[in-house]
Amino acid sequence: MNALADIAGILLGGLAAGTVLFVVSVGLSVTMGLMGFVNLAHGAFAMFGGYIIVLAMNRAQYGFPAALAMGFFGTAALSVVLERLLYRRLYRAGELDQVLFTIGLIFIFIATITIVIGSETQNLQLPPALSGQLDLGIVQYRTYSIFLIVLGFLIALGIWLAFERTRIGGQIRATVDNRRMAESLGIDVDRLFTITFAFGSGMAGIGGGLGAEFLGLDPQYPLKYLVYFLIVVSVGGLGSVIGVYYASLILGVLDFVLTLYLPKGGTIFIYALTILILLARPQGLFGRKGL
Amino acid sequence: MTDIRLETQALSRRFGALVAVQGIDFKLAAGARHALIGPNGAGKTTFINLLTGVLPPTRGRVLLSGRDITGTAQAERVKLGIARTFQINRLFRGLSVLENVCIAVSERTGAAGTMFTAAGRRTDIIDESMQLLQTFRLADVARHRISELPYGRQRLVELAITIGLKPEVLLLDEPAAGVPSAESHIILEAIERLPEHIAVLIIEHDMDVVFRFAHRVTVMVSGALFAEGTPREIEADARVREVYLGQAGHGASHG
Amino acid sequence: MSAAASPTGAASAVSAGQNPAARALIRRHRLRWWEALPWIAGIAFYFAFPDYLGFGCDLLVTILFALSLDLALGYAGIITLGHAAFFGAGAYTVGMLATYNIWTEPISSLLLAAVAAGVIGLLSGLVLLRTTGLTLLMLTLSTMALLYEAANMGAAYTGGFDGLPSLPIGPVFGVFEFNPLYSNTQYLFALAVLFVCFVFVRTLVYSPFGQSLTGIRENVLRMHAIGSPVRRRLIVCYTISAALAGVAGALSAQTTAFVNLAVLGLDRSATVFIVLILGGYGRLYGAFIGAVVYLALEHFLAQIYPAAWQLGLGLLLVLIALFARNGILGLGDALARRYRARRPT
Amino acid sequence: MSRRTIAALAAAAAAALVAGGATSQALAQDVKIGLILPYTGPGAVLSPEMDKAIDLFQKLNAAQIKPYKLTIIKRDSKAPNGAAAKIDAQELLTQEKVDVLAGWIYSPDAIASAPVVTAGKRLAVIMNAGTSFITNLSPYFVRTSFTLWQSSYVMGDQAAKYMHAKTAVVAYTDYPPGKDALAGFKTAFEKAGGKVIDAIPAGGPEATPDFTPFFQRAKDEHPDVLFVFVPAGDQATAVVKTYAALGMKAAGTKLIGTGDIVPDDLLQGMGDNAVGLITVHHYNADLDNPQNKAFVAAWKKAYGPDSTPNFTSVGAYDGMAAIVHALHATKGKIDDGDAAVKSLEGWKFNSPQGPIEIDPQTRDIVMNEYLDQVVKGSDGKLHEKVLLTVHAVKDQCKVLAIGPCAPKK
Repeated sequence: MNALADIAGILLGGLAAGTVLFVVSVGLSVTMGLMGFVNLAHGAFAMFGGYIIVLAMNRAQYGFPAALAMGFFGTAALSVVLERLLYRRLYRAGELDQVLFTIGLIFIFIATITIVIGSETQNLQLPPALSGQLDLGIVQYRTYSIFLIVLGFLIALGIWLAFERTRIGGQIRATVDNRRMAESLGIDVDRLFTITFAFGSGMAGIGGGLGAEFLGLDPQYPLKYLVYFLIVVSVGGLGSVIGVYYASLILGVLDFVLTLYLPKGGTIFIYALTILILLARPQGLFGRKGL
Repeated sequence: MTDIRLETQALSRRFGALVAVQGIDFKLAAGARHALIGPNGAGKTTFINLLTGVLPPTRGRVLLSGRDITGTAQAERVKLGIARTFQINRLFRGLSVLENVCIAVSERTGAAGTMFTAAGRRTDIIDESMQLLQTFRLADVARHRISELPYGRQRLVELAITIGLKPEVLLLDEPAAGVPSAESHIILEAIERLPEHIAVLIIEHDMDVVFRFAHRVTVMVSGALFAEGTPREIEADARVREVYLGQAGHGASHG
Repeated sequence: MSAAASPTGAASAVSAGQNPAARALIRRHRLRWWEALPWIAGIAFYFAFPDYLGFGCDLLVTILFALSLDLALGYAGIITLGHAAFFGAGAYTVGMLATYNIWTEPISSLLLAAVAAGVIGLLSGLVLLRTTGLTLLMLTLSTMALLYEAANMGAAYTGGFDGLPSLPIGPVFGVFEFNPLYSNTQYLFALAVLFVCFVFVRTLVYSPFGQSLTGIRENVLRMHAIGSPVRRRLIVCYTISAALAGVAGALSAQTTAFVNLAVLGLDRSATVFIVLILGGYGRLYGAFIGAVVYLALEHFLAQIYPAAWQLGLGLLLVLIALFARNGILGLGDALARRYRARRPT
Repeated sequence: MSRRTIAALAAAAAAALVAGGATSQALAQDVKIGLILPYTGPGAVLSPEMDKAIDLFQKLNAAQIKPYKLTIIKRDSKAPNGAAAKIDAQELLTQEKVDVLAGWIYSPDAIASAPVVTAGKRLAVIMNAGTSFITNLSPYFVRTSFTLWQSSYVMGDQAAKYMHAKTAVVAYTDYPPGKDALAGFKTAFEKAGGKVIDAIPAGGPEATPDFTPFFQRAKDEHPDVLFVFVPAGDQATAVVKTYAALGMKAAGTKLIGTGDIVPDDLLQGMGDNAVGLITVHHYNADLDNPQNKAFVAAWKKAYGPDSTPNFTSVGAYDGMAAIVHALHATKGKIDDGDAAVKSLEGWKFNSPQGPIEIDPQTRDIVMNEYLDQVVKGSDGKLHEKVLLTVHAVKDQCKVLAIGPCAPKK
């Protein structure tokens, strides 16, 4: 019974952590898959959304759901502006210029947040309903983690359905598979990208807010967790929602188990595993095409 | 003279369920001028990729002058004398025309491995490259970047590079593709001026080119050999007309 | 045989010599007058700013590190965010040898560091260089992270985050001591090392080997099609680049008499990456320009207002990426080309 | 005649002017203090706190500082890789010709600067960096901040004696301060008859990990206390959150730690989760002594009612006090490093954190450690209640001469 509870605890903890990774990274995966655009600044959008959400709750006393919505739309709006004004110019540019550009964006975000809001960390004050413990029969576990897992599953399911069922989803899949073909079929790839970019950034924004409970939220955020986002995306496979979902959950649980049973240098295994997976499948676990 | 340069035996390649190339037995004699025609998706380019070692075959063998090279890597085959051009230009767009050829020549001569003498000191390589450019009438643009050339002349550079490798067997994948007809004659002349001893296999849609250039024609349909013969025979072949020339109507009208 | 004419001695030599393209190619590796400027500046700095030599050492180390990256990233097009792995390997080689009083002679230590870093470069290159693009980026990144974690686990030997204090570095040629307060010796030593490494790299990139690296960057498929052993070339290049990065790391350990985990950090990889692309990659002097501009900006903006530094840098990077493809030198080329275009009219 | 008198007058006037100039010079001798702090990078959060404290000290003690005039020259030590801090030290000494060095938030920066400090022969006051053996690296280092050995050792001792804990699990950030905290706690706790059943390295200093798995592991081991060290900052907040969220209190495991897990400036943000936590530290903003009352009051007046000084501020405040003492003791000849250091050996001072002293042997601070409990005050705000005070605590790492802490021969 106790063993069962342990396993349950591990799974719940890991899945919760993984879910945060997923919500933040899913947009990155799709946009990268679509345009092959190396957007290292994705974490900056997550941070931006996170700040909207946390500040909306702490300073303007909005409710959690309302704040999440604001985080999503606020970030999406910002991303559309940046996409139209700046990103667009670099679609045909080399990876290096894209990397340079997005690193530059990160710095701008960090500096702006530091100047406007300050370098101190922001705390997410959870609504009472979500704080504390929840009894699942076999195990008592923190309510918020369970909430995250469920929410993450619903989001994944929703995006997946949108991908498989809707016309836009179909177009996205087609474009990820073969951009030139898609364009010759008359798919407006640029418009498609703007939409997915906005949506993905919005998702990242929500992720930033949801994750603040675990990861904290301060101006250094986009750099702190960049590597994790990239690992998830590359291991999951570009443009594959399912891939990112599984990759995130696997990474979450694995990280959890390792830190639990061999806290010393557990992270080494994470990196080693990433290397092995990418060597075995350069296109990622669920990637349809090379990166 | 039946001195066979390149030969394939039951050469096959499948991609999952799709069979791209199926049991092809094919011979290319020294000095041959051989055209490979067939409708789109007949597997012509895949066939070339199997010959050059870009793809490994799922079945069958490739022989170069009687020697089995089925397992030999692409780079090795080039050293053994198989060179190709691509359907779409694959050039060093950022570099000058001369450099494009120089890089190829210094690979052939093995100079490309040397680290501590400046490329500029290898005047032998530069001279040879210039010679090539002159024979392809590219000397005047030698200094231009590829990206500054019209497509037709880029195709010429593509050819010059492959010739720079001094191949025994030359595989031309639609050399005139995408070249405005005004310029295409430059390409054809260049092809006609190729050294006789080289065995040339050319994939081509344009029947003018085929009839003007080829001594033998092989027709490939849905991955398999369909017919082979002289241009006249092929043109006369009713079945071929039906599956192929029928589609490329104007070619027939020329005959 | 008509077309594939082999070189026919004098006649063709003349014909080639006459052609401007050939002449350009023949002369490209020759020294130009302005190539002396960096070194004149380097020596002038020594006399002009005797109180800034510590900063000067930092600058020289950064240039060397960026130069090593330029070889891999700029010439061979190997996109890596993990180059600090080799910088750190070199730094720790010197650091550990010195701390445990095994070996403190600076020049031979540099060579040992180069070997150590080179070996790591070779081994990782053998495995990683089968991939490209984001996969390669992630693999290099993870390799570096792996080393970082390892160094942290072995904190008992590496000193971990606190580092290895007060490294005893032997005098250069057994004569010139490193004075902790005045970095004169360190600076001249670093300048000399940079010069040697630069000459090496310069020779390399103008050699046929370097030419073929450029070919690989420009079009891998074509290189395969002309029978180039692409992978072997990349591995060789990556190993050399790693060794040079190792020297840079070793040099930083010697000039600061200190090593800690930061030498293996993403921070350092990202910085050198920025420095190089800022200056312009694949053109030798990008490393110099980039390092000078970056460090100068950092120095002055950070003094005005800390956050201003990041903001300014960010804006600069974005502008460079948007309007000056291939860095500051790229911008220079573009302007030059425009000027040439105008001239005839 | 007249011309001569004029000349004489002029000469006299000139002389008077010169003399006047000279005397006024003597009245306000300019003393340059080189301050090395990270204004960019991860440490950027902490530096403003120290700057505030330094400014505040000068406001509050203008009288004591006279006749000297303090000029503070700030340099950014950037990311904690040592290099930048070392260059700062060099340039401050060689360009700015400063009389005193001070600052250092991160230990690696202080460690890297050590050779420069030694060669520069100037007093160098460490205002934060906490790795024990730093003061052994240069005879000119004097520390007014703390070492992790001081708070964690006392915590280990009191966990057994005051809280009667038998078993403990330690979770620490995997970098030197964390390792010191672990060593200090373990040594004292086990000496006092307790048993540390597990020590969990919980991620690095730069990124906040998800503490759930670490605490899950601790929870499953059912210790009496969970001793945690993390860098004071967002990690602290996350620790308190996770402890509450996992319901460990109910499971009978008390969360304890050094004061770093309940820094004064973050305390209010932690909410009720923090209530009841027991920690040991050398400072909290609620300390009841006249110096602290004045200090906190002045602080709130200067920087707003919601802002609070914390232990980093006090480290800087005491550092300034030390410099001013040395200044007077050396009659302004503070640029004579040896004399300056000598004047501080055994120096006593009534700091906001209570009485402190500089240990003449180690040049390290000797201070009180307070066993605090977080309580909710009548004002609805959270406060630290001192349960007991341990007086004149030395850096135990040096007392026990462990590893590099053993004084160099």
